[in-house]
Amino acid sequence: MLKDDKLIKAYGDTYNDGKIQLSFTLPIQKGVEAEEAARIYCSKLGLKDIEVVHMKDLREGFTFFVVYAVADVLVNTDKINVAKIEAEEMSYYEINDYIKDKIERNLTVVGACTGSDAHTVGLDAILNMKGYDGEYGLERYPQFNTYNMGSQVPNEKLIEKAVQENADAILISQVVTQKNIHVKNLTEFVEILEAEGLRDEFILVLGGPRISHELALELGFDAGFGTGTKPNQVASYISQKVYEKFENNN
Amino acid sequence: MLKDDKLIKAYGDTYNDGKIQLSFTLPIQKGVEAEEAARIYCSKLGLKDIEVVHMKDLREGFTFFVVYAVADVLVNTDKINVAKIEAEEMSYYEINDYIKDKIERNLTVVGACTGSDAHTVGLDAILNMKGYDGEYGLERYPQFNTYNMGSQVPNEKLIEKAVQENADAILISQVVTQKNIHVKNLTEFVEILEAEGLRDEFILVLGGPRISHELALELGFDAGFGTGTKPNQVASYISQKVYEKFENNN
Amino acid sequence: MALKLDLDQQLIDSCREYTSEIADEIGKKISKNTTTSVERTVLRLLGVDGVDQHGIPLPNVIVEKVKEAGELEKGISYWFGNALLETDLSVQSLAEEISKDNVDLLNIPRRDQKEVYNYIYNLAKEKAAGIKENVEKRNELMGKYPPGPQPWLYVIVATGNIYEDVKQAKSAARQGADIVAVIRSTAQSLLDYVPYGPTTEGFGGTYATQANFKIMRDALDEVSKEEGHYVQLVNYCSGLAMPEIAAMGAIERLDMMLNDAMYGILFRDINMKRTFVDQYFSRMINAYAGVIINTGEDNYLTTADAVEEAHTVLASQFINEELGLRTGLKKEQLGLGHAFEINPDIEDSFLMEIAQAQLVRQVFPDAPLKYMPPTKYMDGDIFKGHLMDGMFNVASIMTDQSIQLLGMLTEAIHTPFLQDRALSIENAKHVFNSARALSHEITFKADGKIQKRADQVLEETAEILKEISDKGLMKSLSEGIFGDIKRPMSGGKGSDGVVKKSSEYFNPFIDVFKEELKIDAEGR
Amino acid sequence: MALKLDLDQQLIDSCREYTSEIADEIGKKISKNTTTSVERTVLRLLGVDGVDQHGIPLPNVIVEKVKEAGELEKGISYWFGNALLETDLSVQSLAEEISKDNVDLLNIPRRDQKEVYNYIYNLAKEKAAGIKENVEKRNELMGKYPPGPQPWLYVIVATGNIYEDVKQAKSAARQGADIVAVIRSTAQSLLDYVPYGPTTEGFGGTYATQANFKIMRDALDEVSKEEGHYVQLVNYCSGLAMPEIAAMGAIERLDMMLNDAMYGILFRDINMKRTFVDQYFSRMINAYAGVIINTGEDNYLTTADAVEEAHTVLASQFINEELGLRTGLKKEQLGLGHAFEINPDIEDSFLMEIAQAQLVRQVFPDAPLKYMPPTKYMDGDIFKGHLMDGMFNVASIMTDQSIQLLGMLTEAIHTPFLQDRALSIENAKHVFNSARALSHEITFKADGKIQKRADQVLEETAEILKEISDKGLMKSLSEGIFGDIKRPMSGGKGSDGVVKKSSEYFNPFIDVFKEELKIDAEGR
Ligand code: B12
Ligand code: B12
Ligand SMILES: Cc1ncc(COP(=O)(O)O)c(C=O)c1O
Ligand SMILES: Cc1ncc(COP(=O)(O)O)c(C=O)c1O
Repeated sequence: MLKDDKLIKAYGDTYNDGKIQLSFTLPIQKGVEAEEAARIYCSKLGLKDIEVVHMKDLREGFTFFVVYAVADVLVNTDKINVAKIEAEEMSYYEINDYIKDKIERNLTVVGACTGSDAHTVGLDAILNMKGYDGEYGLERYPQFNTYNMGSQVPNEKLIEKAVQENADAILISQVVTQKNIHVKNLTEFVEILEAEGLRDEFILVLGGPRISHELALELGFDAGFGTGTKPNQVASYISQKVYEKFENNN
Repeated sequence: MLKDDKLIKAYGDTYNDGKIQLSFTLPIQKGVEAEEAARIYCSKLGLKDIEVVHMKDLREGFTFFVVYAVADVLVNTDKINVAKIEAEEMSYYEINDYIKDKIERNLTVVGACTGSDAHTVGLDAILNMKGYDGEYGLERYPQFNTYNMGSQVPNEKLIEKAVQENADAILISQVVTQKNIHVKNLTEFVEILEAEGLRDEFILVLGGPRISHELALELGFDAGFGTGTKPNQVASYISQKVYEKFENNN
Repeated sequence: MALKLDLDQQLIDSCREYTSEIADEIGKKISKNTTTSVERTVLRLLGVDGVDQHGIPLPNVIVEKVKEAGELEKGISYWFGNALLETDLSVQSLAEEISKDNVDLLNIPRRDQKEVYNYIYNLAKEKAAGIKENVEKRNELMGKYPPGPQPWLYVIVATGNIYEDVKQAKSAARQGADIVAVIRSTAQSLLDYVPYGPTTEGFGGTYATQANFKIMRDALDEVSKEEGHYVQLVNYCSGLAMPEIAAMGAIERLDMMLNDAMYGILFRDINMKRTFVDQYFSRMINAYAGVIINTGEDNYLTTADAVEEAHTVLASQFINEELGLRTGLKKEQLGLGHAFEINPDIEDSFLMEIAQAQLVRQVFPDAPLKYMPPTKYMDGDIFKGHLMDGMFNVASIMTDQSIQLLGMLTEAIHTPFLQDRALSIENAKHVFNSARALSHEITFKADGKIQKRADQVLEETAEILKEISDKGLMKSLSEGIFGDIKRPMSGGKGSDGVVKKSSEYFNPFIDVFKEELKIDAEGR
Repeated sequence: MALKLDLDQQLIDSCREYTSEIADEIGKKISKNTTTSVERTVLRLLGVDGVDQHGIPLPNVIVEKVKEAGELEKGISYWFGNALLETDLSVQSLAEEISKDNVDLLNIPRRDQKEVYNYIYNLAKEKAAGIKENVEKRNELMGKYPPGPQPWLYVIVATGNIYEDVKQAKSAARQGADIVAVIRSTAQSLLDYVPYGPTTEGFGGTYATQANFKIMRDALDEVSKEEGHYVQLVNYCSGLAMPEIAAMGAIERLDMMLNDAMYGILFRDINMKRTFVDQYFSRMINAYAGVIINTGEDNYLTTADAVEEAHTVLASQFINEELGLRTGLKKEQLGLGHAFEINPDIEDSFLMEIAQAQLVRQVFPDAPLKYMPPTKYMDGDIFKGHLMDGMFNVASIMTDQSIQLLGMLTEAIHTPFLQDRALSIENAKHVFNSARALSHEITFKADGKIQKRADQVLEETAEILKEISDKGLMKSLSEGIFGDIKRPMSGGKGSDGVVKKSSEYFNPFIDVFKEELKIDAEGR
């Protein structure tokens, strides 16, 4: 098969051999039956050439498995459609100039870790002076008025603050995703905004290590930023989005 | 759900949450499309709640992924049917006594690493004096005549020797399984025996780290021994099997 | 323990002098005040348990009544003791009657202070004897089912459901874990009471309740016996109910407690005075109950940089040590915390980790140091994560650490799966076994990077402790001396629970514990 | 390199004395014989390439003809040189004409020995100059695109298909691999010729052919340039075609070669004399081509126990060193091999690994030691496997190893997947970077386990070398001194290729190399 084929599969050591690695635990006592159970479990996923290469007794009736197998399904790379943030990445200086030249006023952003989330490091990385990975945070930008409300902020309080400061954008960080708590929390946030007729007042930006742009859109946000986001990427997005809104309104 | 339920799934931290870990490489440039490709690939396996937690650029157009997901399929533990070696495990002394008492003659075994396989350590572990994991090898058993032909033995030569020594059992070790070379090799072995009408003359025992009893049966062997096999397990099996044959013939 | 670093002992001594001054300041604050939680703890130690018809714990109900009446400054012991004498009810019955408003503590005849004190002091002695039995029981079990060699393997369970936790804990214990910590539902620190009964719906962890303590203790005792290996149980003695949890732990024979002098202030924005008073009494209970405390310096490094702020960890350990010793904790009970959190992409970062770990080891030779794993630089690459945990284990065995909180390869992804924990135990056992004697085999070069780094951290520590002792700890905290976090001196949660003691105040347990722990007038 | 062990230098010196005696015995055998493969190599070095109509390589065709005529004892150089002079054909045309039976080497006029010698000697000098150009090119590239610091990251590719290998090699090189070895199709050692052309169907590896060498060299040169980091290429200079492969490597600018004095005897049952003669000439070529050789002591530990047989590894290294130096290899070209193969379940096994690695490091301070990863105790638990590879990397950086053959987490399962190799590179980079200066920071306790273990191994090594020097190496090998393997003195494969030299024998390349490498009469 050719390398530039559009139909791809996993690659172990031969093009499209489909080789993948799995590990999981089954609630079954270690033994030949357990090994067979692992094989059946994998075969129900449509896997082929299943090799249970390791079994470990975790006691209390649990067994851990490492498996190699062939996943004989294809991805058509021509048909991958993924929403992307439509903003050109600019530098600190470019962004400030852009806002000065095109929007001609300061932008205001309000950010928080909402609900019971107390992981402030990610939000701080975007908002605080210090910034992240060599990039200044939004507080440092002369063209941004930045309000960082910190951790465990109730949705209502955040909205109140955004209204009060006449914010252009609301930034939410969600790190804890256990039992999909973030989905619940974020859905509620958008519902309140909509109920109050405020949804279109703000650009809604979501961030966190388990957040994708896709998910953010699904939840009714305008953009989502994941692991490794740098402040200038967020600032680029917000300023271009505000300008776009401004253009549309004129 | 109850712990003693017969329908099981993977267990992460909640009974039957179905959580599994995967890793694989796709021939696609790292980026959001690649991440989506990984997600599509997993969803084609029927996986749910797919989280691509890590992506690494392997260069040359390859990306490595670590994924957690939910495998929402069930294994019915009541319906697991797995062939097991039907022999009671005996100790060195018990085996020798068993042969002396019940079979009343020495048993003869011939072993080899066949084809191009040069991995003798596993076969030696079973056959040589020294043995394995605290258990003596078959050479040490007074009731066994043991011939270890070593590595890279052609199938024909092994059969020749077995006939010559009037062996009770033929032991084959296969360690290299790349491109299923072992399957080819072992199938050929059984075909030769059958063609020569010798199949029922010998107990055929297969061993190696990627060998299961199941596979051995499929390939026409009488028993298969995998990782961690001890010599006494093999000796127990052979002696009981010979006795069974002997009984059947009388 | 091998002395591998040549440290300036004078500098270490002056660190302890500064810390002593710091502790003197705090001591004054502590001695003048009590808190609602301390008073609730007295009730718990006397035997009050259960909740009222609204689900509010009886200790809260009773203390609140007295507090509302503005009479808590005398101490709950007087009021409750008086009522016991007056009503002749059992401790628990009295508590229940009070909650049902059948007895009004403030509106019954008031006996003489002295008489009540004597009565309640004897009752306290009796109750304390019960705790001592637990200590003896622990010693007996530890003798019969000896725990493994140090570093001990410490794992967490965090399902939120005590019954699910039990499965995971037993599985880990049977695989060789020495210590199981039940992670608490997030921000339980902020609850000004202790939830009641067995619980199954925690968030990111399971509520610390007395029933949950008991369920887990029983499960681990069962495994300890079957595996011939005593498994220690840990929970969080932190937050607004800190001393109450100490009492519950003493009663249910927990073996270790996360218990830090400043964690609540810094990481939960709890009022300073409240925290210092609470930690004092809670530690005294832990001291008496033979519990090893685990301090929380690792938390500093989740926000601050581990290279730049290394000295704040050591400074905080000195403070935790001094405040701890003043509550009667023995050196062997001071599980001072630190962590392997330097950015591993820094060249020779491992050498800096070794420097820090060995420095701490030598400065606190008798402390059962608790070493926390890499978390900050863990990402979704579970294979690299497993390796980092391995390096952490190497650092530990190289520097004679005592309590090893095992890192999880999935740290950046989810709370531990059963298999993650199993792999971590395997990792630690592998490294510890194959390099068991490593720390005894090596010494560090006199002018090497490790020695220099340790010297530097020690010097910076002395400087900062001097600064704190000059300024006072409370003021320093308000200026953000630790973990980059600033806390107002009189702000924070729970300040309304701080009550100035009247001259008649007494707390019989403090007296009993002081006697038994032989704490002298200066609090040492 | 830090001297951490206090070793008995006298013992080391006597090891070298014994080895010198051992080498004298072998030297005598070598000087009396040539082999078909040595003669084929002469042809290759002169420029003969290609195959005949049956696909048989021309060097084989030509040497076979002379051998069949019983005239190889004079050396192929005479016959081929004579024909060149007589026919006036180019080297390659002559070779082709011979293969087509248009020229019969033995049935053309025979010129004077002296005249032919002079002619062919000059031709050899010219060809040697070509090899020198490769050395200069390598030096230039290494200067321009400097390789990383040692330990160098050495990875293998093993798909069996040279084009698939190229992808994997480039991917690894771009991730930071310093060295790429193309694993050879299994048992190529036993082929008494070198396959021809690009190949895509190897078994467990890819055939070593000149075309494959070139394809991979070009690919790596491309990456070296793009990444600014010279990537070294390795293949196997082993087996019945050992010297021919050395010649091909010299021509295609390979940088390293697996090339052991005894591997073929022990692990491929190749005749002893054949092996010793072949390794001599092959090493001379490697020496001249600036190639680092990798010896194969790691192989011993795949069958023998790494604790019990540690001294045989060191003894074999001494022998490989001495035989190597006598062929003109510089100490800096002696990549002596050893391995991290002690059962990790043994308490303090890691200390024993450190002892061995440091011992070897100090005994051979200038050698670019090649350290092989754990393989024997790897199983299907890839997570534990990754950790073991990490411990191996720690051992390496702690003891200043030079060439690190990266372990793969899937060692027990399959030949490396692309991702396995990537994880191994990540593992090594992580450990090496974070503990870069570790070896300079630590010393070992004078009477510690590490020191004692090293002393013990060194003592046992001296004993066994004495025994071998008394008995002779060939006899010792026949008795199973290494790797538990016994080989009959005159048995083994390829013995029919050994030819006693006549007094008129000459090999112009040996003379050229001896001059240039300044090898004196005694072969040092
Ligand atoms: C540090 C830390 C803590 C610290 C937090 C200190 C603080 N002030 O933030 C402390 C110790 C307090 C803590 C506590 C807990 N933690 Co915690 N913690 C972590 C840890 C180790 C690192 C997180 C971090 O700081 N990452 C660094 C930052 C820079 O990365 P980031 O958050 O991804 O941010 C980047 C992007 O995502 C993005 N981004 C993030 N937010 C935003 C917002 C916007 C608007 C934008 C544009 C971008 C953006 O940009 C940032 C820069 O690139 C992680 C594990 C790990 N290694 O990831 C666990 C982790 C997140 N914690 C976890 C848990 C469960 C807890 C607790 C609930 C445990 C407990 N029971 O007590 C508590 C409670 C916390 C709470 N109520 O929320 C789990 C979450 C599991 C899950 N998926 O749900 C993790 C994954 C650990 C684990 N495996 O169990 N934790
Ligand atoms: C040692 C070793 C070698 C040694 C072998 C020395 C020798 N004399 O045996 C040397 C260095 C020579 C070698 C060479 C090669 N090896 Co190798 N080798 C290994 C290694 C590291 C260990 C194998 C071993 O000894 N295991 C210990 C024994 C005791 O275990 P065991 O074989 O499983 O045996 C037990 C059971 O399986 C069972 N058993 C086994 N046989 C039998 C027979 C009977 C009758 C019974 C009843 C039971 C039984 O009982 C035994 C005791 O419990 C493995 C990797 C690994 N860690 O497993 C690679 C490995 C097996 N080798 C591999 C390869 C590819 C090769 C080469 C082809 C590489 C090359 N291109 O040159 C060569 C060629 C070998 C050949 N022609 O066969 C691959 C195989 C991949 C695959 N699945 O196909 C492996 C997995 C490494 C890898 N990841 O690439 N190898
Ligand atoms: C000393 C201490 N107490 C308590 C906690 C966490 O408990 P909570 O979330 O209830 O504050 C920690 C967390 O690491 C800690 O170190
Ligand atoms: C020195 C040496 N040569 C050659 C080989 C393998 O090559 P072959 O399989 O062709 O013998 C090895 C294997 O490790 C080796 O160490």
